[in-house]
Amino acid sequence: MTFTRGKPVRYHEFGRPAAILGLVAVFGCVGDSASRGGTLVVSSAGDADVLFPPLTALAQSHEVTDLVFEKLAAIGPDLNTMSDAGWTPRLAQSWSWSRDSMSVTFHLNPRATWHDGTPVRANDVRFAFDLYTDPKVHSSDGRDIAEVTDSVSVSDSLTCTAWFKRAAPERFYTLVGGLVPLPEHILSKVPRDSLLQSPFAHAPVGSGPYKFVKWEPKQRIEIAAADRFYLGQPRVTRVIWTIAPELKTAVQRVFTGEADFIETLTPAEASAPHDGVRPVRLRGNVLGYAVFNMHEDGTNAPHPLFGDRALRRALSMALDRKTLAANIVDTSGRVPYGPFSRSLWSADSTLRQAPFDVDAARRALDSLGWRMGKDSVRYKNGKPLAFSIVTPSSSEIRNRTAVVMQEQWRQVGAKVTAEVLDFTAMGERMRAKKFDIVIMQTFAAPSPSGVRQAWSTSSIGMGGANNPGRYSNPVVDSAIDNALTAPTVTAARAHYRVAYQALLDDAPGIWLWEPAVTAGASTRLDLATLRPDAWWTSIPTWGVTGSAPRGAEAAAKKQ
Amino acid sequence: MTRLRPFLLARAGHALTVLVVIVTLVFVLFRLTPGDPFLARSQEHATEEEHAAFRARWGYDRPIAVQYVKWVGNFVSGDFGWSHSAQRPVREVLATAFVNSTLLMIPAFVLGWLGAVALGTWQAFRQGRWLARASETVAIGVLSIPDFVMALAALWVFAFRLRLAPSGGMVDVALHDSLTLAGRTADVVAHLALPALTLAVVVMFAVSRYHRAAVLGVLHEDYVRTARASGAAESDVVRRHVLPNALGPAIAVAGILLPGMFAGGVFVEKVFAWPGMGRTLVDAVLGRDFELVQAIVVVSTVAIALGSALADIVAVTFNPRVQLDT
Amino acid sequence: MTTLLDVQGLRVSFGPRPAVNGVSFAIASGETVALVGESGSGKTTTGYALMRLLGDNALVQGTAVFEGRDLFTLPEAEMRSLRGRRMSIVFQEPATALNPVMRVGDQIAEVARVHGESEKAAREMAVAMLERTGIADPARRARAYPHELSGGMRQRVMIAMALLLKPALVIADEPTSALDVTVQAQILALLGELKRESNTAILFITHDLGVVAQTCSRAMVMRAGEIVESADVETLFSAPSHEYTRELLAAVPRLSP
Amino acid sequence: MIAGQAERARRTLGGPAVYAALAVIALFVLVALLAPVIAPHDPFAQPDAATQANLAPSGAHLLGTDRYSRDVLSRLVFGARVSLGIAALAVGIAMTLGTAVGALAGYAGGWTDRLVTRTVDAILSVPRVLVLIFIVAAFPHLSVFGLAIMLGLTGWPAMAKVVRAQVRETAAMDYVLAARALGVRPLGILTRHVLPAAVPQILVAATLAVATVIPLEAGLSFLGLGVRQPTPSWGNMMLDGADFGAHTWWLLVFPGMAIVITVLSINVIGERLREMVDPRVRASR
Repeated sequence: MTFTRGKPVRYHEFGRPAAILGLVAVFGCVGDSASRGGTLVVSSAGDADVLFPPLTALAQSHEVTDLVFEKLAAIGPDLNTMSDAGWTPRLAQSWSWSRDSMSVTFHLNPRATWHDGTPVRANDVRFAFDLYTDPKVHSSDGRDIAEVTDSVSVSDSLTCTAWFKRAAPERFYTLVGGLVPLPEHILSKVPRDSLLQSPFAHAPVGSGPYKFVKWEPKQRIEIAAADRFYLGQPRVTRVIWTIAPELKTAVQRVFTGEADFIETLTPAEASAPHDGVRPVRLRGNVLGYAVFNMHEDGTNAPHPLFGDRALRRALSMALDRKTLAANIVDTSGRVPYGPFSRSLWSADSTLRQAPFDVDAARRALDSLGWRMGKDSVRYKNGKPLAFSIVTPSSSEIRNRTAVVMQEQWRQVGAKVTAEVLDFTAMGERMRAKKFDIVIMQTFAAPSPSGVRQAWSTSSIGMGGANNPGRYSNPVVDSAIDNALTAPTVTAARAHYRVAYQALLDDAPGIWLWEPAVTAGASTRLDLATLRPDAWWTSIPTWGVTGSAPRGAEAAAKKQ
Repeated sequence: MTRLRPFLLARAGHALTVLVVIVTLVFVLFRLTPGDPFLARSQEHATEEEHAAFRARWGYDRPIAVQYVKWVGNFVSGDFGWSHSAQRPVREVLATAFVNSTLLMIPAFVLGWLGAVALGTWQAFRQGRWLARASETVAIGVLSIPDFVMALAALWVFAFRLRLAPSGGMVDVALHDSLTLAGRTADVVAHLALPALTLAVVVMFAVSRYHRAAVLGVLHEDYVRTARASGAAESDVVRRHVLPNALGPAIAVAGILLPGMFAGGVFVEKVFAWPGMGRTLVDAVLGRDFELVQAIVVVSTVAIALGSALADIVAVTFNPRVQLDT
Repeated sequence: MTTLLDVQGLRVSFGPRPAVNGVSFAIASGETVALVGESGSGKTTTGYALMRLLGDNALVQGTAVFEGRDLFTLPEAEMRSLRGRRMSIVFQEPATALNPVMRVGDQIAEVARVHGESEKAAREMAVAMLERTGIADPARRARAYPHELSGGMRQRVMIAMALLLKPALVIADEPTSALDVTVQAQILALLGELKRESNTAILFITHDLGVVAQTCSRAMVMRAGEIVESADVETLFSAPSHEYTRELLAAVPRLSP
Repeated sequence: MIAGQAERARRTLGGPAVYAALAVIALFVLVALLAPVIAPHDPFAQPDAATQANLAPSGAHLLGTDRYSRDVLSRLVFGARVSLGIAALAVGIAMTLGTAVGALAGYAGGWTDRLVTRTVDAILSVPRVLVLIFIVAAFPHLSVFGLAIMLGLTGWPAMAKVVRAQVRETAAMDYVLAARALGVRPLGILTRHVLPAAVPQILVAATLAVATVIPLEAGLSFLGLGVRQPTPSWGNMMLDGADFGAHTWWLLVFPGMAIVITVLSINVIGERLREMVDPRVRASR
């Protein structure tokens, strides 16, 4: 019935009912008509920030908003971003391109309604576009949309047209993948600079398969199947995120049977046996990489250490990324093929990479003038080979990465400090560009264009994660620009390949791991095929009774 | 209770001074530390202009003195501000955290305190016998276990191995709403059990030592002998003569301990994922959530002052001889 | 006169050395007997032993037959029903022997209450008793706390407690030595008066031979745990037979006959 | 009646228990001082993070390895250095400051005393954990050294209170008056006559302060706010090991035991010291 879900056998073993359990057993079932039949409990490490799609930053929030809101169309399983091929109709029943393909007209599903019963209308699409692209809103998706889209016009209540600015190959993906239509009748009166403070940001009204039910901060978020969803009722009737303050606690809840699904297990957790929980491989889209700061703290002078390409390459060779990846994320230890996630269509497994070779690394360091000192640290002109790695304290996976890197580099004579910073300090340091190495983690969007934000000259000064090391290489810049404007996938691929290889050779960063994430799922779950970049999008199709109903639940049903 | 009034007035004045000093100190110091709520929240894709717009929108770009005056004005008029780390009104965040903490701390404290009085009294009466001595040794042992270690052990044994209690949180998220009132109460009690008992054990052994010493002091007093000589039963002796005279230290400790638990419970809150004040404070400080931190500081300081004043008042009602020391 | 209390071979020890070593004596109903000796002679221990107020670490031997029953073999519950009702004790220090956090009226009433009187009856008895001890405005004084009363008044309260239920025996353990001389006389007079009213026997434990001469008919002299001389008061004062008694008398020059 | 009990009390806390506690502390201090000699492995070395991580205790690694394949025993040994070092430094600072302030207030009396007492009481009324969490969270770059200083700076008021009480008592003694009458200067009286009398009390307070600081440091490190990786402290080892899903009990049990045994030993010694120093405690036993 409650927390004994995980182990029905034990429940009976302790027949002498312990005080705590007995209490719930006696009172808990009185009048309890609910079974957990259609309910899915997802264990989440950390709370959502806001449930307002234009301003949602955290993955936890996206899991909710993606199920509460519906976009015009959904990307296909092949994650094609270069055209609308493979995309399936959602809010829009169909769409048609103008002859010059500079505009696309969407025909909305007439049965689509907001969860308050109001029909979804073309005006809502136009309203959402205006809101996303309003500079007062500060939506990063909005910025991308505005870059390719000029405006949205409405021809009738169910028809609207998006007008593109230029023939960017990914314009359909950028617009439709980014824009979430919003209810104009609710949001039109909210001032654009106070959207985060509006009730809507905590209790959204969407048009997706699930309607928002409640959000108890730091405890749970609950959504339930919408009354009449125009694309068919979901099998899972209720989804609840139970919020733990940190990853380990969240994982615990799945092992104790208090929750059904956790997104990430560490290799140790995944390999330890647990009743009622099975590890599930997710095709991840996560990429972890270390970024060298190319310049001296906050100035435009070259970085005293990492201004030197040979040193960057030597340090790359000293890292055993296979071991690192195996320890941190995934027993199979997947090392990236290059500066991209292998889930992208532009992925290329044939690039040249510096090998892991400690001896070669040592020789390279020797030849660069870094001589081993008595204290097992290398020196050059009296200066030690010392630097720090910065990671945010909120990311356990990156902190652990830094610990392993620190030790591996110590083996070749580098004195490395790991600085674990809270969000604030991290933000401050990134802004001021005061760091030696920072470890980044991206959840690759389906589009390979992320490489531009990460490494192109034009991204410098765009803040935060955009090219934090201020790397600038004309070869890379032009290859990326060519790829972004290439008309065909084949052409784009060739350009991306040039950019990737240039990055690998120049080593402005080290691409560390690309986990095949192992999730933990209760054996009562019947999982469908999971989308590699967003496992939660398939939740409506999951089954939650499973083959082994729990003792407690069976007891509840008998009542 | 006439002798209480001047005492309470003096106490209030004293507490107010402390409050103003602490609140001002925290306000200034916290705003001088690097960072602000914006940077704490969105480091990844934000530009300088957005940051500037944010600071202007919330007035963080103005001189600290101006911000302080404005904050005091708002606070006094009941507007506690906006919590950027929780994206909710501070009042709401604080109320939730406070209620949650109260739900955990009060039962834990009451249980622990009563246990302490019972244990301490028993130990004093059985002074020197092997069981009492053994229990005193156990007390020192238990007091040597940090609360988070004890919490981890309880979690491991009772939640993880034996599955006798849930591992954390406040309710069974899937079932809670569909239960009857009795069921919901039982659900909360079940989730409360491990963290509350852990804290209760800590409180019990911490307070029992003071209480045991106090009872020992009273036990050899002549009036206890008088009571016995007049034929009072042992239970009467304890209830009417020993306890009223011996409870002073236990009450005084309570006044200090209880407000402290609201913040000091953070370790146990962390282990059992209980969304109380301690965790809220840590999140608020890490998130540079100026308004929320200020509000927590005010509430804690007031609670602390109230706690010790209340303890004094209770002590006075128990013991007419107590001198009220302002 | 009938024998109220008959003590035979009382020995009390806390360790290897006995504090009371084979004491035997008897007290008749209504009689006032003094137990005299220096501090440490074992007289207070004797009194406490009779009330069974010594701690677990005291080893008590011998018999003490009170109203036909041996006090030392009675079950604790029966002993409790005797205390306060049939036998009671007045302590030396009224300042500490009264519970500081209880109103004195409640403390007096408690004696009646624990022996089965209703709360209300007990309260009335307490006020009446206070009045008999000569305290003015007894209803108001009953609501006072001990620290609000003078030493003499506190001792009156103690006596009120001891005599409330008209016990057959009161052990008065140096009841006046903590008081100044004028008050002493009043308290002694009060004790004598109340005793006559209820025909109570008193075992008067004291080191003050002056007090003995005023109040007692018979005296026993104790030294190092033993009774060295026992005689009626005139005999004792005129012709002390034991060396120790003579020393005691010599130490009190104003009382020489 | 009292004598026998005192005897028994001495047997409870005195004798074997105290000797055992002293032996434990001596051992741990020795281990901390000789860490590089004693530790079987480099506490930072990760021999093979892929295949040697989370190994259960065995002949090769007596207490197993952690999630990065580091030797737990070696980290425990170096952790003793960090945890005990922090405690020693923090209590040292608290003791110095507390003695200075307490002596000043107690000896000067008057408004100095009132001001100090008021301030100390106000500081003491705010839970120390609250203050520390605030400081440590607001200043994330605190080094191990900085952490120790912060623990010391928040620990002095309790010490000052003890010293002040003792100094006031002693200052009223006849021999102090006599010294004053002989024209000894205040500072001389304070250091030669008054403070020495307070030394036993200070020692007791310091011992018990150690028993407070160790769990405090461990707790902060357990919250992730204290000592940071890769430096081992007993508290952050527990944080790292608190992963029930991985079934790695040795990562939790050994540092946990180290903390509990240390604090227990110090408490036993502290209680005994207090008994020896404080006649009231002695009498009530």
